Amino acid sequence: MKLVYFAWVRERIGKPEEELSPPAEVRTVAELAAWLAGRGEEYAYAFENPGIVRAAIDRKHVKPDAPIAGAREIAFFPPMTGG
Amino acid sequence: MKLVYFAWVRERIGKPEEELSPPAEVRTVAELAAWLAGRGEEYAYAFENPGIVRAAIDRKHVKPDAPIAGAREIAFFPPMTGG
Amino acid sequence: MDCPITVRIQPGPFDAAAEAARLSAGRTDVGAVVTFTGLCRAEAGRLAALELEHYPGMAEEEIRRVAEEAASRWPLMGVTAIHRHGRIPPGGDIVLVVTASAHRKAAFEAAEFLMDYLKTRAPFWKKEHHVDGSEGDWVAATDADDRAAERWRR
Amino acid sequence: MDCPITVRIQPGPFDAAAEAARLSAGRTDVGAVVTFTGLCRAEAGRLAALELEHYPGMAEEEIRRVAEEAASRWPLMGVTAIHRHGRIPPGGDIVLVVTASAHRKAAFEAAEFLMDYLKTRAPFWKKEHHVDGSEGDWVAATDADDRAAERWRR
Repeated sequence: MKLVYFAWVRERIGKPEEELSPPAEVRTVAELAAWLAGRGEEYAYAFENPGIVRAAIDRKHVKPDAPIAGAREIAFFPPMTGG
Repeated sequence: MKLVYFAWVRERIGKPEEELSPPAEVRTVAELAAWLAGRGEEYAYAFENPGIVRAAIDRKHVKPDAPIAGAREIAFFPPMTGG
Repeated sequence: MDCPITVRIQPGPFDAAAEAARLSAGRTDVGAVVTFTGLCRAEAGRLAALELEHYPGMAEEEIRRVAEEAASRWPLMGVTAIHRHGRIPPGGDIVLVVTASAHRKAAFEAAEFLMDYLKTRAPFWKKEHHVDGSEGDWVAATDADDRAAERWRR
Repeated sequence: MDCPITVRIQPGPFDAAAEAARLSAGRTDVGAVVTFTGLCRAEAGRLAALELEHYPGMAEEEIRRVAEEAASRWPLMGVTAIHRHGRIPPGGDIVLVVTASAHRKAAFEAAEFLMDYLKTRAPFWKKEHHVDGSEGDWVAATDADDRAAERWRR
């Protein structure tokens, strides 16, 4: 699946997007964030406070318990500050 | 003192303004309205429901119990519908 | 806080865009500008025009008092209120209120306050003119407008 | 109710006046138009610019969802929302919301709702650039914005 990152999540991870295939036991957005956090220092830094990072699946806001099965594009980003 | 009338108060009385000298016992806006209502059919019609007619003294909104002593210009008009 | 207040009563149309732009022009502390434009409705094709009568001496003074009260209640960086009088056809502009502030909450609240107070305190009266050429009634004040103004009382 | 919805995400400036005029042009049932413009503040001279990052795929879709919700909650006759991205200097426009309705209450409430939801749901992030040339921090989301959005929940 395609992962995309924005703002300081993007800066901490050091790339705007990547293709990854998480293992089958990673079922929800929260589990995906935890799995990513274990992939290295830069990911651990991005997800050091997992409660604050928001997510979208296929361009729609989702909660941490949302299942990721079938997702084409999952985004992680800080709370929004537009407007 | 100068009396000025607007909207249907003006139409009912039949003139936009006039100079009048009410007797000394007419002390408040409400008493002035009652005195005017006794001046003829057209005034009685304008003040037939005195509770609805609003007043201003020297271009400031006032309540019915406002004293009229010293007023240069007293206005009577319906509730406002601008904006 | 420096809050320039502009109030005008005029028969002709206003330029809402120019008035709004003027409140933030040349300054970098304004973060929010709210513009309200009130227009004449045709009322399902019934109306040929609204005629707005006003109290020439008092109208500008009263609107200025309302604008000054808004500037004292909210941290505004500019207030403009323009009210037309005379005959206005459907689709024509009647009233303009513009508020500028650092943040949107103050700008929104002040603009609503101004409109609610304008409706119930500014000495203007609307008379309807019908498309069949007949003169219609004076528009009646509404309870909804009174209630809207009432919520700002303190 | 016929409520045309226009949503645009763009790097360049917008013409607030033209957008507002478009919502009432050629119709005589609109009685109220509310325009909100959000601008970049200099923050007491500290900022050289704000840089707005956005999620290109999602930003327009999410704002359109918010606009459609506004049109379903209030009797609107038009909604326009335009959000810029990229580097915006102090005094520059960031966001525009325009709402049109027969009456002012709906137009005001819908415009405030749109702004509150845009602030907390539209995928945009602001980064500060300082006048001394240094890159500043990402702007933090505020509790006040969360509370403002919360009041519309039902």
